[in-house]
Amino acid sequence: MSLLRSLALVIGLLVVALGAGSVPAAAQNDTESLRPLINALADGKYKETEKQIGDLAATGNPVVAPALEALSDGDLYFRKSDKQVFITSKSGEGYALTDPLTLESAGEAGKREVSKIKVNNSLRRVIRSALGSLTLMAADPKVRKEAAEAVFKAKDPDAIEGLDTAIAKETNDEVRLVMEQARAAAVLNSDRSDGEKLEAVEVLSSMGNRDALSLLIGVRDSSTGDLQAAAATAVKRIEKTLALWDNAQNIWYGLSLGSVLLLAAIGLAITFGVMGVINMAHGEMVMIGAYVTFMVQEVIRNSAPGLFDYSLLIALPLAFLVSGAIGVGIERGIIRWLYGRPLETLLATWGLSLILQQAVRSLFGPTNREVGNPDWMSGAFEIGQMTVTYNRMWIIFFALAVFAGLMLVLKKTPFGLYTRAVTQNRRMAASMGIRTPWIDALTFGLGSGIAGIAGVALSQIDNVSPNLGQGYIIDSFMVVVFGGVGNLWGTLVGAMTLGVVNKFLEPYAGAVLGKIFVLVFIILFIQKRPRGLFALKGRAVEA
Amino acid sequence: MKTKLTGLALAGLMASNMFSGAYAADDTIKVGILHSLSGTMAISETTLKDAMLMLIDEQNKKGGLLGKKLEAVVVDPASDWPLFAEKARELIEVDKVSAVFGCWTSVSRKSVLPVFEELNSILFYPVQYEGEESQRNVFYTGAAPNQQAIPAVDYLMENEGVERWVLAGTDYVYPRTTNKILEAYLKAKGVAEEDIMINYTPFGHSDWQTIVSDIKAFGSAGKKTAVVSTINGDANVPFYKELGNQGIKAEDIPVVAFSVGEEELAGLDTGPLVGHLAAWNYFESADTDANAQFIDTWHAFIKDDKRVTNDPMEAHYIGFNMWVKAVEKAGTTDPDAVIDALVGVSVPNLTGGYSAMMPNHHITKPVLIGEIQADGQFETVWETSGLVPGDAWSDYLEGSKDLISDWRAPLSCGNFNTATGKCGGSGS
Amino acid sequence: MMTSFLFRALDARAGLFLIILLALTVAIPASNLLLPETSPLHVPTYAVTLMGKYLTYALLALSVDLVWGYCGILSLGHGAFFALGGYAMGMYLMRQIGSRGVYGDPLLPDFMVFLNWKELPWYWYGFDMFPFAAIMVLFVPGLLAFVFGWFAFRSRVTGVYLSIITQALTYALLLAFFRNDMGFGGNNGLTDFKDILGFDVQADSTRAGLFIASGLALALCFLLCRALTRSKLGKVLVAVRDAESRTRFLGYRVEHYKLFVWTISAMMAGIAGALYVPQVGIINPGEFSPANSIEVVIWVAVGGRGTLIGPVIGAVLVNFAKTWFTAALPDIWLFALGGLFLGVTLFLPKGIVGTVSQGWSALRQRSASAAYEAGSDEPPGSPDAPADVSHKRASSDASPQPAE
Amino acid sequence: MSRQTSLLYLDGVSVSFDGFKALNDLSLVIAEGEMRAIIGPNGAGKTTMMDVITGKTRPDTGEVYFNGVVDLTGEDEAAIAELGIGRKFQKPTVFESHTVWDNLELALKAPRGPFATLFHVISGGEKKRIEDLLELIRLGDKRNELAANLSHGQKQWLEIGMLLAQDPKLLLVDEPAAGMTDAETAETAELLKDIAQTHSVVVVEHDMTFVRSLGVKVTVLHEGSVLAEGSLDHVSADERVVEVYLGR
Repeated sequence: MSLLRSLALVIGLLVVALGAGSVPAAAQNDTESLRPLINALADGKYKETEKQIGDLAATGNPVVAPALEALSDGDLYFRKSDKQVFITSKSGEGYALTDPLTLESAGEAGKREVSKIKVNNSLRRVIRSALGSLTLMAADPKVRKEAAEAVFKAKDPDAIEGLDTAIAKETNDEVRLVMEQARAAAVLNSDRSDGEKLEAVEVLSSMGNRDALSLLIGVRDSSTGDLQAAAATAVKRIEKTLALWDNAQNIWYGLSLGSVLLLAAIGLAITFGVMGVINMAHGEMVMIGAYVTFMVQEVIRNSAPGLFDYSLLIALPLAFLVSGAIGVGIERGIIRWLYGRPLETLLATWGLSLILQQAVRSLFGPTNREVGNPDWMSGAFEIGQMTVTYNRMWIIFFALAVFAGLMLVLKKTPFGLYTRAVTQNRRMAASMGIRTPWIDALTFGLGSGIAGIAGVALSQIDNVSPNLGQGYIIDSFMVVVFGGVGNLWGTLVGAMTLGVVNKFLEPYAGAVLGKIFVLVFIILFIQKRPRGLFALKGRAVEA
Repeated sequence: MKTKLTGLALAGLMASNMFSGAYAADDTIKVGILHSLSGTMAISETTLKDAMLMLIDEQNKKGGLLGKKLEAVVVDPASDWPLFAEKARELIEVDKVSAVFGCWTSVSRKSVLPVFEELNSILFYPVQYEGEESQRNVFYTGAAPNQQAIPAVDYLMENEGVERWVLAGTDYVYPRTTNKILEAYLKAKGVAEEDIMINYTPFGHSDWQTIVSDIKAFGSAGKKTAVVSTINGDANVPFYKELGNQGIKAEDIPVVAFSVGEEELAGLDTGPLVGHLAAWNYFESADTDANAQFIDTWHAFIKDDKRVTNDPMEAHYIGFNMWVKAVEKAGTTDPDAVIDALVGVSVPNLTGGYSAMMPNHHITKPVLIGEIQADGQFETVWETSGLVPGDAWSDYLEGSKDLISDWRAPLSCGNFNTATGKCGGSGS
Repeated sequence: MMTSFLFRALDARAGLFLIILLALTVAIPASNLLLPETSPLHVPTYAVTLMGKYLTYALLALSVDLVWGYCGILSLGHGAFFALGGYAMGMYLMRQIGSRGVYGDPLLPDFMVFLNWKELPWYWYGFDMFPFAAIMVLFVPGLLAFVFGWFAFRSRVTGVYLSIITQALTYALLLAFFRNDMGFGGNNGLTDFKDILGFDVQADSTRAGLFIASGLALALCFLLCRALTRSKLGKVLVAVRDAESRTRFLGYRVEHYKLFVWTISAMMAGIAGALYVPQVGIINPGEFSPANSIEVVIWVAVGGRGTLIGPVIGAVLVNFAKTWFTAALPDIWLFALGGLFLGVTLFLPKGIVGTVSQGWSALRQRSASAAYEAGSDEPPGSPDAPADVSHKRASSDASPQPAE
Repeated sequence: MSRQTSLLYLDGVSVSFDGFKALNDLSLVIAEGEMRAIIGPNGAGKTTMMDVITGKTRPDTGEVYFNGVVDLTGEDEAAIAELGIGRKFQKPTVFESHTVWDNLELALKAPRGPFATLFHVISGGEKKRIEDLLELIRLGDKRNELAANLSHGQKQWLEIGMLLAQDPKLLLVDEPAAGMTDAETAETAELLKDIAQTHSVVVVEHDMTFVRSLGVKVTVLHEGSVLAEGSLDHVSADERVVEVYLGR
């Protein structure tokens, strides 16, 4: 990702350079005059590096931007022999060198010939603000916006003039707004007049997010008179809106937690809810799904890195098939001997879950396996003052899609019809020519397969380790039972209810107590409705 | 009746098993390895078992110890704390091991403590812990709070100008104590009560949305904010994933962790986490010959070039070498002799210096602060100029500020009260 | 009345079991204390403690079997009562440490000192007295079971719903006891005990004493369960297990019966926990973990549900296997244990004792019917001395599984 | 007949499950010592009516009184059984893992509390009573058999025996002849008539021959309410009854 961004930046800069290239010779000279400044980076500790970055930024020449970007990413090295600084990228055993100013290739170097120029957080911060001021005039509005955001965070009074120029030239409204906000932040941090600061407070007040709040609180606590009053009013206003948004955020978090619970529980709603098998190995089916995702990504990483963004889509059917096949195997090998003895399925599947955990541990090792997030599962976007992370959002959609798909299969396909027939009246179904053993095996396979695809989704937010399944099994049973055994809608509503309740309790009670309260709530709720949320009524209950 | 027969057969089987250990060969020196290979802690502890096997293997290649081969006895306490005590007893009483290397969680150590005391054996404990303990039979090769937490906070204060602190941890004794110490320390440094937020989560917590957004909110009060994380192993991956996704950058709100090492990062895409920090006494990236050799040996032993090394492995490396040296010095594996011989032993560590065993059974270590890199390694950005001796009793806790520990004669006391001049805590 | 109640409990089979149990209870500590270590019959202290632990597990399994095997209440949360009993004992042992803790505080346990607690929380009062702690061992699990059961059985929560809320109960307690703010030592729990009733917990003689206490407790509770299950109350329980609503229509208040046996069972589990703690030397919230409770159910199933000897044998066998496997096959022992569970389920559906006694009575029936045909025998058993319930259950293939 | 003088009094009872009206404004009165047969097609509400009387199902509306004064809608199954209403189920439900003897002993009228049963020792009188019942239901030689091993008809009889052991004032008997041979059916009818000498009985039955052999007043249920009442001949002549039974 950062590679992509730096590439965009480089292209943007090249465009700037070309656009400004009316006097190429002079530019060339300018560029070369920067070289000593850049090579100076090879020497010195963090404190000195910080100064050197300041010097580079002070030139105001965008040509130094790629070098700074590389420094921030840890790609800037110097050659030990002559202390020349290069942008590097891995190439075989050594590094490919790029000239930091001309961006032309400068040959290769072995691992031991070059040395990295170290950076730490505070340096990265300095670089970010330096880059911000340097790229305010870039051609790509995206780069300009990012630059303005960086300047906003830096709150550097020296950037005000640059911002003024940039704002005057800016054609894109969105970018200009960000620039104005950045200017306001810088003004508040400067020793400009209170009048100007009051305007700045106004700008930030309408910005209305946490960043603005953070700045305004600073102003409120350090100023006097009108300015303080204005800041205080703005702070109050923002806090009020944020409090409202907090509720929306809690609901969102609750739905997100609920969707995770739903994914974890929905396979169990079939194997346990519909078939009555107390399936303690359910969690392991989820775990196997996650490991399938790991395997798929491993293959992709080694042989087709370009497909990485599609890895989850490839993993989904595979996880379904692998977990489903294992499920069918379990049903044929073990469960089918135990129908009519539901409690013994508990014993057998518990044994099975131990075996599966150990098998995965022996095969893949006990440590966490890395399952990466594709680009579209990473990061977040904002709705108003609410942060929505992509992975959570996709998981909510995915959980609902799985639920809908499953409903469709059970209600609209012959297989679903047979399944319902068999679970309701096995003998009758058999006498009508339905091959009940196959339906049993396939239903169990379906439940396990769905657990497998849940594993694909959970691999995106949790550890992929042999313990993955154990973390979800109890919650899954709670959800199915709370919703009402045998009712898929109950599972959906149950999962979402528990998720939202949990997330509303958490800010007040803390994560631990919140969870305890949810459990107590389940216990009490079952007293009120001994057969769950969506209980079957009437004579059917006795059947 | 059959039941009777079953019962008798069972008893017989049991007895035969119990005794079998006693007849084992006597021409080896046995070393017990007490790390969970299954259950929740297997994820961290299995690596240490392998590291120990490697160290023992290497020592045997060098000709063993006192002319005998070393023999590893591996048991699986299965992340079940009472089972740790049972297995420790089995190792010492049945297998007659000379020393035990093991435990990870505080509770497992607490569980085996009385056993080691009763049967007078030796335990090497390789993990950073909360301190407040010094036992004659235990040697603490991991970091005490003053070797990890306090330097990390100092670093953040001085180099990053942090003024507002989130102390986030898993709700158990190590984070609780560490945070207590840090809270006292921060207040002593003039940090106001409202600038400290303390948050605890259950083990294996996986839904971090609320807490991360709380941290974000806490961080928007106009002061530079940092998170000090004592979140336990397993919960870290989802925590960091959430941090990355919610866009908390190290440049804005750095997170410094005490339980996140190379092993934990191996399960993560560290791209979005670059710049977050960890405080340890060893990083795999340490640029020394001893470390390069250690890593090569490890890769050869485990037959996987991608496996990382981490701080507790180094602690076992140091502890094992100390034990070897002490046994050679004492000329016997007799626990009393070895315990006495251990104090003062100094062996090279992997970061280019020497670590020595202190009279309080803690060791001297350098403290390193590292930043997470995109390749899953840490880059040392700061380190103590010298070695820091482990302090068993924190100076920042009321109950323990007067206590010291010195197991040398004549004091020979783990909780000597300097105020009252008596051994046995602060009360009597 | 009481004597006849207890007398009823004894028949040849139960008597034999008790004799073996009591013999072991005496012989093992005696061999440990009296025989020299070189003697081939010497039982090492390690083994005494280990077997003492098995006995407490057996008692816990017995308590689960009483509600599950005889009343059809599948508890997936009995570990909670066990742990509560254990905590009550642990609190007593903590208070006994007195000023011998590392901080030497005469009143506060170490973990409170180091978390800067200033005074003892009110619920720790009284635990310095053994009789009080002993009462609490029964009272706390009993009260929790009573309250929980009173609500659950009155609301007619049955089957998996009940099982899952028992699991929720123990899970909630697990989380609660994890919290350091609760004042029970958080995840570390209570440990580093010094002495019990004035005896050093690490002394061989104390360990032998605890072993004997565990054996006696198991024997007594076995007798009690035996008496309960063979009384008319026991018949009502089995009736409830097999056809709950039919029992109601006969006029029995099923919820009272369930509550009664549930509370007794919880108290037995509490005793088991109290005896367990001084022998293993630690009690911590891990004991509340739902997985532990599920394991107890598995011990019962392996041994034979609905028989009283079964759970004892199951608990000892499975835990022995665990001890053995974790040392002999540390890397793959879960395969062995998981395989054992699978094997028992598939091939010994009635558990070990159930299968054995089924085979036994089939054999006896064959010889009995041969004798009957010869016209020399009356049908076995008579109404005055009804044969063992479990025995009969096991002897019939058609015996229905209780509705879950 | 007024509520006060009746043994069982149902007035305006309605029950619905998820919109389906199982009972619809049902009214029924049974007098002390009366034997009543209730017939009706499947789904007429016979079993639901039994459920309402025995406390298993709470009516949505309506009154149910026993002995003229006791409001049954406020009581649970156990209390109602203790009041003296015994019920035999459609599908014979006996305690299969108990012996015939134990089944009867459990049903025998005696204190029902847990502590009473815990210390209960069977008395001579109780033994005699059980012996008598065994005689009556002709299972004397099966006393030590497990109930699970009985034939279907024997289970029906055992359940009737258990009903009698309870010594209730009112017996609710749901399809006692189901699954019996003709001879068994006739014997069952005789048995019920014997019982009716000393108890009030409500019999629900499909088998018209059986109902005829009882020779008692008949109530016809249809769609949850009473369609007709009177002697069997009387109701058989009712056009609506004929239509309900045959008209579909």
